[in-house]
Amino acid sequence: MEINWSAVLGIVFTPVIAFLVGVTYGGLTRRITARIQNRFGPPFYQNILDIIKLYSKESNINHGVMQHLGPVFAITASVTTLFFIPVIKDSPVFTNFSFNGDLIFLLYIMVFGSLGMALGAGQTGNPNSAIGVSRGLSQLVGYEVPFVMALVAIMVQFQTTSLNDLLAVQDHFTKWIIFQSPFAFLAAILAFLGMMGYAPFDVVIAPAEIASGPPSEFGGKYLGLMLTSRSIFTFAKLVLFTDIFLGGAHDFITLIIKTFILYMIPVLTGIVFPRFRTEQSIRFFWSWPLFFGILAILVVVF
Amino acid sequence: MSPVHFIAIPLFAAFLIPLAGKVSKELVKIIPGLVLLYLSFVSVTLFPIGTHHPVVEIIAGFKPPFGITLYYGAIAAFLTTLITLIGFVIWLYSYKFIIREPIEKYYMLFMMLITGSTGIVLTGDIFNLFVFFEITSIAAYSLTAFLRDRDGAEAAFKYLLIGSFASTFFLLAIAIIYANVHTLNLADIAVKIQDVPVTTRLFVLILFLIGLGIESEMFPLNGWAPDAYSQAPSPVGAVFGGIVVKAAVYSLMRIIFLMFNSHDVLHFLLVMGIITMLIAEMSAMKQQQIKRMLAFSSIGQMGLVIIAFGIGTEPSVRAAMFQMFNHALIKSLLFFSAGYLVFHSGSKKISALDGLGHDKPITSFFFAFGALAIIGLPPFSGFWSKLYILLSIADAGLMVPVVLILISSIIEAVYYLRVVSRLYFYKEEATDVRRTPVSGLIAMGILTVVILLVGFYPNLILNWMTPAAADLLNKASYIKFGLF
Amino acid sequence: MIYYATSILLILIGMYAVLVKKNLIKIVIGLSIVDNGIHLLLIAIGYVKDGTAPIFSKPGLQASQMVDPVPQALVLTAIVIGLAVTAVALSLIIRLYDHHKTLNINKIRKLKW
Amino acid sequence: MNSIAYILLITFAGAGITFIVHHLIKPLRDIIAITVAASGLYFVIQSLTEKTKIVFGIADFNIIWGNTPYSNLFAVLIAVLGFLTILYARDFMAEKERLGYFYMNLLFVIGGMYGIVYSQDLISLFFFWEVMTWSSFLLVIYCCKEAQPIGLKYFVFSAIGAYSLLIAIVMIYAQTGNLELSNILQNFGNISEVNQIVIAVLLLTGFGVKSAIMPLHVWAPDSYSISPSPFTALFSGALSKMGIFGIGMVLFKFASHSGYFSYVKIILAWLGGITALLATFYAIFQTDAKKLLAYSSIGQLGYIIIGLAVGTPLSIAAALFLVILHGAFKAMLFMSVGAVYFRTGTTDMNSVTGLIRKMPLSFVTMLFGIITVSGVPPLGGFAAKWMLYESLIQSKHYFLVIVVFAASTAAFLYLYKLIFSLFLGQEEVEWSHVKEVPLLMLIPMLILSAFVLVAGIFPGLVLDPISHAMQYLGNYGFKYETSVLFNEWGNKINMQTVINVIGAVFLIAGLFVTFKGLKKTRYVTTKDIHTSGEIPEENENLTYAVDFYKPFERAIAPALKASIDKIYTAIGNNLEQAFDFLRYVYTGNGQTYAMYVVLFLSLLILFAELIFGIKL
Amino acid sequence: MFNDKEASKIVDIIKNFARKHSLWVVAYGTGCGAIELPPTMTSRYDAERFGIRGSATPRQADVLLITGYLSVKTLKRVIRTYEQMQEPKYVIGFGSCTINGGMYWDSYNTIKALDRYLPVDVYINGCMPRPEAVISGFIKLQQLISEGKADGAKRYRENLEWYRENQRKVIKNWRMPEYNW
Repeated sequence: MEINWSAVLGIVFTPVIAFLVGVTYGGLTRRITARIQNRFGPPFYQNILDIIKLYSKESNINHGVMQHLGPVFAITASVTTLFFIPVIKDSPVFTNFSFNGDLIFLLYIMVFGSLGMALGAGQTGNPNSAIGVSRGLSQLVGYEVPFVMALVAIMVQFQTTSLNDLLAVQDHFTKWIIFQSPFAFLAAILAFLGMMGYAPFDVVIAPAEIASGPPSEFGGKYLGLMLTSRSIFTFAKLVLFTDIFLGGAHDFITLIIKTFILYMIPVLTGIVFPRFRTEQSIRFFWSWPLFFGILAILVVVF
Repeated sequence: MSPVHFIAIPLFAAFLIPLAGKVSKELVKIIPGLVLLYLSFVSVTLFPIGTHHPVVEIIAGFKPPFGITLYYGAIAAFLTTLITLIGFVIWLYSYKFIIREPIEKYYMLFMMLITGSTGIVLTGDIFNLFVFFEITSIAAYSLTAFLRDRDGAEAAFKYLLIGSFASTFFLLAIAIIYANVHTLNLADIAVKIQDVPVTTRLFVLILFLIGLGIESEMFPLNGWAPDAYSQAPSPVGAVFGGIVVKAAVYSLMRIIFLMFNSHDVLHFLLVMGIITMLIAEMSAMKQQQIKRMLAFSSIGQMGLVIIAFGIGTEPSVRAAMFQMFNHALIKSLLFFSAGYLVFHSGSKKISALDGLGHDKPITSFFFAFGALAIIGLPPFSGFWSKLYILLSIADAGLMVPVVLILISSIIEAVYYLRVVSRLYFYKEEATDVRRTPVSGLIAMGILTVVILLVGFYPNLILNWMTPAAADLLNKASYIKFGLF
Repeated sequence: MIYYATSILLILIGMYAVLVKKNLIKIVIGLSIVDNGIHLLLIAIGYVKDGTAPIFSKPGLQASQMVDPVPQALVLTAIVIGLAVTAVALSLIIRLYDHHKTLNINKIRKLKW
Repeated sequence: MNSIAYILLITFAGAGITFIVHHLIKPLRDIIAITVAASGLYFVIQSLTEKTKIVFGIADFNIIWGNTPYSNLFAVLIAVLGFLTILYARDFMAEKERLGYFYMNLLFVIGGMYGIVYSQDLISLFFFWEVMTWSSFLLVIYCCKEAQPIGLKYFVFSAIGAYSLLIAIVMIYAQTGNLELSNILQNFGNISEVNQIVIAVLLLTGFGVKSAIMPLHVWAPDSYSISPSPFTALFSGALSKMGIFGIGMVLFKFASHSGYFSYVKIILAWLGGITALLATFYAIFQTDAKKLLAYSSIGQLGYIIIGLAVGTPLSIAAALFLVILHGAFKAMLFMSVGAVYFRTGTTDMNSVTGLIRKMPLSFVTMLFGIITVSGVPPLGGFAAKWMLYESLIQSKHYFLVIVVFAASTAAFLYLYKLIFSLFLGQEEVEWSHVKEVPLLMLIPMLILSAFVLVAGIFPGLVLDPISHAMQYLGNYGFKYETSVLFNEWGNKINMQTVINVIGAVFLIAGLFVTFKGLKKTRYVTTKDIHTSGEIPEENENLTYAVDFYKPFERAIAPALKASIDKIYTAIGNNLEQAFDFLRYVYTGNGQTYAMYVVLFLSLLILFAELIFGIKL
Repeated sequence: MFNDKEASKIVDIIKNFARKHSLWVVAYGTGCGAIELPPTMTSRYDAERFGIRGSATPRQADVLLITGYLSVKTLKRVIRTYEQMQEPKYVIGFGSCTINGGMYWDSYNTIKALDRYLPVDVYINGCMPRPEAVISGFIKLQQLISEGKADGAKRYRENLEWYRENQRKVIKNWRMPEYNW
């Protein structure tokens, strides 16, 4: 059997790179937050240290097999999502499996992890976890709707559901979908705020309120795996948005720049906003983002 | 063997019974059974003959149109068979059910009812029809009051009051007809009435509609029916529903098809049938007493039959006959089982039936079975007749009656199933150990088997229904055979 | 003609009694009157002015001169039936009076609705 | 004799025999019931290769039974679910009363469903439809006093449905003079267009009741939740599909001639969408597990109806795929909830909690079930959802797809609540006695779980018979491979790759997390949680289950206020009042009755011209 | 190439480095000392630059910060919180009260020496200690960690009976759940 080494390379390295980039972004977020709050802030590699520390915890507890598998579900979802997104445009190494799936698949695999985590959190028996899950799922219903509207608008406009086809369409920066379909972008980016879980939509983990919500019984290697997964997932989502709206990237530098700019939107929003209650955030997602979504579809249809 | 047996033998038995009563009570009970068994035998033997070719029996030697004739055609064959068979089953049921004295009077009146009903079906003479009507009616009044209680007498009096009206109008109609055509033979009248002035004919028609409409429970002439059904002993309720009303409807339709066969009349019947059915079903919905509920249901079913007759096409008439057959069977089954349920629960109220399904599994089963059958669910026989009625109505191009019939079916389902629910699911423990007598169970069992059999193999009955319907609709052949 | 008029009048009087009078006995009487009215009507139908009995009692008698015998036969039967009905009715009234201690038809309505 | 005759004969005769045997030799009863169901399954499989037709006359009609690829699809569903249900019922019902009644009606239901799918004429279709209806009604009211009004509601709605079917049948008969399916299909175009639409709408209403489309769904939640669990599995899994069966026939075999029909289809699709969305919302706020699943069923049937109504090859494939799949996963879920009920005696989600370690296999079944329902890869639900979305987008139902997507996202909420409340969460002392259910109950659940897994990886295996069925329905040209699905724009998804990637990553991560510090990883009870240092009492209730989705409820509160159920109840009550009023016509006064007679006489005489057309 | 011993040494160094710079604190605000934490964490002193951050639950935490005196009642909670933490875990006694009872030295229901009940790694003295002192305490802990001397958890496990005995002495209604150590 002939082995496609460049593909193997991609499979091995994509998650690693995604992890590193994601975790660095996480560190930078903390630092930027600190600077805005007139603090010095931790070093940018602080999150890597945190994760290493969590993995190096000597004792771990779980409340049963679902809690044990919860973070595994999460990281499976993140890595699978990543594998089905073309990270670098036209690169034989970083295309991975992106020709075997499409946007609908990505939509679903993205919630796979949250559901797995929710199951794990459920088994801990901690009421805070359950409250967190309840809030998270409610909010999910909120932001998925405008997000899907945006995607539907795009899919209809370009008559494809494949991410690679969308990338092929945006061969010049004037043809980026952000310009071709601005309303879809608006709807999607507002949904993206919810998806990232930063303030004002951080009611799920709400540390001072429900003791960090779903992960409140997770510690040690479980928490480590969760944070790893979160880093990868953040990067995967950023790449997805870049691919859809910003025309993807031919090389790493562009990718980093584009993703970083995208990433700053929720981060900077998060720093200056207080927290929405669950129903407020659902209502928010069903007001302006929904409006933009409908507008996007109407623009496409007529 | 001749059709005269159908009238003569029960009449003879009716007078024999009081005498037999002097000898032995058992004899009183057995004689009607033997008579009905014999009549059933006769009807089954005569059935193919009558269906094939009408038998016209001349009484007392006078030739028609002067003498009284008996016309034993396909439909008469069918109805006599139905009456005798149902009568036999009712006797079987009564055998242990009627334990109150005076038993001989009960059986005497019962025999009179059979006489009257078969007479109505068989006779070819309009005044003779009136006489048989009166025989039936008087027997029915008396049977209604048979239990000698307060309500029975009341019901019987109302029945009598309205029934007298019916006979009055009927007699008036006969008088007017006779004044105009000077004949009493139905076939002869059918020929000659064409020459009578339209206004007179119409007046006669209205009088017939009222007179016979009362007996066939047409709204708003059916005020007597719920009371009489519910206060008479249960087998008598079955007799009313299964025999008397059928005979009345038959005579109404015979007269209308013979003398007044016009679309307007049929449409009027159609509308009246619908009104009757709807009002009866709606009234049944909230009844407190089970037998009263059955009475209203009976009226509703007769409404359905009248609707089908009102369409007036051959398929619809056939469907109406089929429905009459099924209704006779199923309603008898329901009255039988309800009779024992009421007897066991000690109250006529539906609410007293809670949990009887556990005490009296078989009787309750028969009731549930009958309930499912009368709603018209397959695989019971009621399904086919309802289906045929609907198909024939639609064939005539009408859709509104179809919808209304189905709505009333839903209402019917609601009130029947409520009772069934109560029987089985409202109370869990068994309390009573009294048994339903075997003869009653056999009677119900026979009906059940026939209902199922017809349900699975409707051709059994349907094949005989086609000539019957043709017979009823074919005026020419009636005249031809009735007058030689 | 007078027979017809009288018979119809009788029927109407009887109807009135049945529909308006509250006493059960009176109602039954009303029914009887209606019956009699109809009987009279039937006889009137068969009546031939100056007719004879429908028997060929003397030679040369034409059938058209006889009264019609059929209505008479009918009336006989009807009278018998009417009698029977009246008898049943009266016996029922006795029973009703035993139970209700009244003959007012408005008060005898335990069975309703 | 051929297989179809055997199937119907054995099932119906078996029902009667089971009932009789119950009263004679109790232990034989279960064996006979299982044998009957198994032989039904055997003959259904036999019949797959045959193409047979039985014709015989009943009454004036030709009764025709035969199998088509379309009916085969449903027959297999019925046979498998019927068999598994009876297998499951063996232990579940062991302690119950009136088992003869139960098994007889269960087999009647199964037989009725066989009859429906094998009927090639409308008379036997209606015949079996009614048989199925009343036998299922008898099963709904089986349990207790509380079930009676619910059963009545079920029956009334079923009757409305059945009778609108009947009206349609009667109309067809009046128009074409024939009730054989093949004949009708040929002559249907000759009927006037208005009548075509009316007939189609009536048929859709009739079938729609069983498949619980929105304004006709109100019977479903209560009936599903009150009926005994083994039957509920069949009820939701197979019986509701009979409506779908009929809707498919109507949409593609009957009324494809008329131009107006596209409007009916659009309305139907939107009704399906609204059904899906609202049923999902209602499901979220249920506290009874079976009721939740009942609403979930309604929602899922909404998807199927959308798929059928949209009518592109891919959407029909999605709908039929969902039919099979919904049969499997809803049966799994009901069986799993039934297992909980079997051991705890309640399905109240507020009181049962933390059963995962006591009933692990039931938990796995439910986990597979909810993953399938939610449509998350890699199980079968995803393939169905994928096809549905793609087809909706490509057939330009943009807003419908949003509604559907919102519904299926909201479905996560109730699915999570279901599994969380019953199996996850605090392990309360109250349920410490609970054990796993007996083997005979587990087998059906595990078989179905295996099936949804296979259907997820190799959807092509299920799509093979579906494509045959679709050819029968007159739809060609939809492309698939064993594990690759294509949409109409040529995009594809390779389920094999998906499962490989997910499996590999899951395995690596799982192994890592398991073997990393294996010795120092320990299990602690669910009482040992972070409670700010407080020490919970042994019987202290730490479960968060009541008002689980209060925030969400607050967010969508306005949408929940209107309840169709209440409207129906009001209509029903008012009608009953009106009926009650009518019976006051019967005053009880004999004189009044006499007055009626005379008045009626006068009226007839007065209006003789109006009535009889002749002036008096 | 490295041999096993050297490899594990390097791994240890990395581990300790990470542990040292990532101290997640569960602060048990038992006494007045809790008021000193907000300034420590926020922009004036900004403890986060040393990798110190608050954690919501003991499951995620590394450091148990006992800010002030402990009454018998709170001791029970503190013990439970401590035992729910994952190893390696550290305890910082904050203020004089944790050392010797401080101003509550003669109170009947206050724990005098925390070290008898939980293995304290670092004491920060003062009443109250300023944020500077707190940070210096943390830095001391970091030093101990990098030297591998912060082995409070190990001590606790090894001398569990002794600690339990002491704990039971003051906690009269001992209804603690048994942990499967």
